Amino acid sequence: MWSWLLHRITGVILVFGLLYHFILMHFMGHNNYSYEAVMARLSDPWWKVFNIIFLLAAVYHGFYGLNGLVTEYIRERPLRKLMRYLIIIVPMILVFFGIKIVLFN
Amino acid sequence: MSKFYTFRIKRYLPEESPSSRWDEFRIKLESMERVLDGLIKIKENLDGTLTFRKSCAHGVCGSCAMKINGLNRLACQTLVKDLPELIEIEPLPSLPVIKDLVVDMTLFFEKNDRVLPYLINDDPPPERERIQSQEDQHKILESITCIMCGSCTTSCPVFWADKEYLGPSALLKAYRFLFDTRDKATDSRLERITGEHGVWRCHSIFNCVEVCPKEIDITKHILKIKRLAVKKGFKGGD
Amino acid sequence: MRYRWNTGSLAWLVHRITGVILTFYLIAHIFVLSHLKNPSAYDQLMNFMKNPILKIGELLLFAAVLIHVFAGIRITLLEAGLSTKIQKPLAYLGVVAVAVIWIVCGFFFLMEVF
Amino acid sequence: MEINKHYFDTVIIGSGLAGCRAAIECINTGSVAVLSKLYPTRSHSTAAQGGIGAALGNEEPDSPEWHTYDTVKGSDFLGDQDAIEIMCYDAIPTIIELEHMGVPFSRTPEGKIAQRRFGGHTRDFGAAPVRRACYSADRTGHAVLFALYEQCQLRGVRFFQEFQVLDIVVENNSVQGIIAVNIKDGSLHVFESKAVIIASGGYGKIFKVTSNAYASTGECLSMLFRQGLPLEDMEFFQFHPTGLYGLGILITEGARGEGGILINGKGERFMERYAPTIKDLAPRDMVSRAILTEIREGRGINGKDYVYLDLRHVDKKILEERLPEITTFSKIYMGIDPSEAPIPVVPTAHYAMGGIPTDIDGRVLKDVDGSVIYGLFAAGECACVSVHGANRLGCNSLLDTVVFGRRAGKTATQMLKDMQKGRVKKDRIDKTFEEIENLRNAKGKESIASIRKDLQTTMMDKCSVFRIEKELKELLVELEDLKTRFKEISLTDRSKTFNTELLEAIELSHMITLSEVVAQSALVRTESRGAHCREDYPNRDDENWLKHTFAFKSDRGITFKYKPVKITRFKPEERKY
Repeated sequence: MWSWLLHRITGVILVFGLLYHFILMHFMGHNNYSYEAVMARLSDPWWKVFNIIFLLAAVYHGFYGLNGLVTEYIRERPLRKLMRYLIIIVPMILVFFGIKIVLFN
Repeated sequence: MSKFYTFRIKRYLPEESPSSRWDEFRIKLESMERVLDGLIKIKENLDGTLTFRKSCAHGVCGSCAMKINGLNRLACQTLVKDLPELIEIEPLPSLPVIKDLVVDMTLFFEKNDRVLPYLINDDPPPERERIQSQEDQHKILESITCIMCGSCTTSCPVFWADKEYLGPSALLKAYRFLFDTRDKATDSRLERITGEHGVWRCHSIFNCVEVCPKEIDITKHILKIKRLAVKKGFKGGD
Repeated sequence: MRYRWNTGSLAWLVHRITGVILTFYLIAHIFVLSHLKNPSAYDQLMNFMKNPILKIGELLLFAAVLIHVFAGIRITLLEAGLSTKIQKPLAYLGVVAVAVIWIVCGFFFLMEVF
Repeated sequence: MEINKHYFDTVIIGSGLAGCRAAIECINTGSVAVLSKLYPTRSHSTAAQGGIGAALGNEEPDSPEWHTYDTVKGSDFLGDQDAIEIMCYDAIPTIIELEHMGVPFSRTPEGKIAQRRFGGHTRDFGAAPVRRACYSADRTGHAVLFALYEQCQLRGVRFFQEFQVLDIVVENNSVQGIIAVNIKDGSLHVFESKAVIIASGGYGKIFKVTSNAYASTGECLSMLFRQGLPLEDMEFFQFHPTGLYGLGILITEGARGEGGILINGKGERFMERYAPTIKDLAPRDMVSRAILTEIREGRGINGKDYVYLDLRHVDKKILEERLPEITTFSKIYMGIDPSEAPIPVVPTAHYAMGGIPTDIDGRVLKDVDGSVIYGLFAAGECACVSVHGANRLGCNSLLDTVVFGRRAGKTATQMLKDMQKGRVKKDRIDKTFEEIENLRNAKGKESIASIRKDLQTTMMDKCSVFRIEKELKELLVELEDLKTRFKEISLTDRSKTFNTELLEAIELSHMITLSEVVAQSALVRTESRGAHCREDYPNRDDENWLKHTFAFKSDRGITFKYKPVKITRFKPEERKY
């Protein structure tokens, strides 16, 4: 139940996160997504927090969805098992890289 | 007023051929006659080997569910006047076909058995009936009209792909007891239906609602189960 | 005959498909960003992204996001207890919202390029 | 030929209310198998709409004594009063028990089981209508059947669904078991057992216009009859007054219980003339006759062969809440919204009062002297206890099934330890196998459909509500002809897998036998009583006919014996409402 509920919660977070992300990165003109602008924003710790939550929510939401597809569509047991591993490992790698950029760039 | 209709029927006669074929029959029917009447006329006059289930013929037993013009319906409750001249009939999707329009419902009923489909209350029964307010009885009123025809579960795209999914019918049955004030097995029942292939696999697709011959809003009931599980802080699988 | 589509099943299908697309995009997105080590590489990418064809691609991606978001809002509202009687109007409303937002935003979006 | 053998302590034929209720009783002491030719929840009990009678007194004062009186009077004094008394007093604990098992009854504002008016149910021995029918909207049978089936599942009853019974083996005065075919693959199965409970339901399909399901063909009755066992009171077949015109689909008496009235072509509420006290809520036999009399005398709607059931004045909320099913039926099948237009109705063949004679504990009788077949039981519509006599009251059919299903089950369990395991002999199996193979390969020139159609039409024309000697005699000649034609049938489906054509052939052969019994019984009873209305003998004749008919098969066709009616409290009187 919790994983399902979290999927919904992350969904709601993403709606707001994406709104912000899109406004900032696509509609506010070039100055907003130049390297310098991005870096400047990232130096603010609140931005780091926002980005990390956004990242985690996106990754969780996406991979929970994929997990559902595996549950529903993949019948062959070995393949299913492999996919299950991938669904745990790939997001972990993504989160690792993601956090690395946010924190250390 | 009578009119000619063409029944295009998907046939499968395992003792004749391992593959299925399409047969066409042209018959005259009154406008108020049902698809079931058409099938019976074909069996009586044109092809005695045509096989389908039937019993009550007025939509209460659930025997004659089949796919008619791309939708699961009861043949006894579908009037030909509401259909085009070409009526295409197939067995219920996604269940093994035994013969012609007869499918093997074993899997469907097994799902039902998994949700503890009976009232459980081990308290010593009172001398008279258990009291239940009209309001509480109304909570299950819609769910008890289910006739288990199988239209809903076999219309569900999730069930088509995932045969382990409980499906709308079994979940509706679970609802019928979860929300019956006389039942005491809420937790064990929730445990049965919140597994990986349980209630969370419902994606509110509403195919089941579209086809239910008893017009039960099945999705509404499943959503209520989800909210109940959340309210109970239920820790079952996902 | 194919099983007949209806509002709910179509909404579910596009929700699914866009979801898968977005998840794979997310993987690519994070992967690419994480390999930008210096400002010049970043700016190079940004300039590359100004290519009109890629801009249109981005616009399509934006459409996928909008579709997924509104389909998700519909499902979440229903799950939160909104009457299932309005599931169809909700879906139509979602279609309208997606279309309006996409066209309006797409206009601003393309202004940047041309 | 491969034979699958099974052993169960008790084998129950039929998974309707009576079968499931009996199974719940029997599972406590031994293994139970329930055979059904449909999936269990498809049994025709599910179509019962209006209610189940019990003098709970939840809505207004009531007593089982009044219930007994009403039932006796409803039966036109042919019901056995000891059995009726048991049923009406047992009704209360039985309904309470059903409620505890989970039946979702409709409720009163205080949360008790709701009750409504029904035909023939009165207070103070006929003074005025009383609310006695416990109901679950207009899906009472469905609600009760599901609850009982669910309890069977909980208790571990084995169901053999889509098994058609071919023979009930009675030898040496005791039951040995049954032979059945698995419809799915055509394989033969032999069930040996200590006890067999027949709960196979009615046989309304012998009539053209009926509320009964396609599956209600009554083959089990005929199987016993062909072995020389009697069938009781077969001339009494109830026609429900309100079947949808042209289709026979049932419109519950509850519709009139909630205030619906019948009107004729002149717009008159004609039941006022036939039953001044309780009007539209008179027993079914009287209402059916009244409707047909109106039609015969040219007062049908526009002179045609139907009348109207008018629900327009009934509160829309009541229609929605208590009669949703019949509202839907009218809309789907007639295109009529009952709150805006009256429903065209006509009597429809509904319920067999007669059947396999049993004692009050469900044991099957082999003769009028009360001797029984060891280990063989019957309950429900297929049985004749007799609590319904010449005419059943509404709401008493569901009650009959659960009360006597339970009693039959109880008696069976009590007797289990003294009973021997049955043995079905090989030659009997061979004979059954041969019969079914012959049918499957039948290459005559007659089609099943045409024989069945002729049978149903002629039964409807000559043996339904009104009967007369001349027509009954003609009918018997026609039945002889149909029997000859049946020997010449041809099947097109020769497969073993789900051969419904073969099943229909088996059913048809039994339907012809039953029709013969019904027609003969109707011919010999030269009086009018309850549902049996002889135009040439319009009066009830207690002097000669206050007795049950037992029909036996003999070399000379059908012979009759008679059994006196048990009269305990209520002496026969003129039946007026």
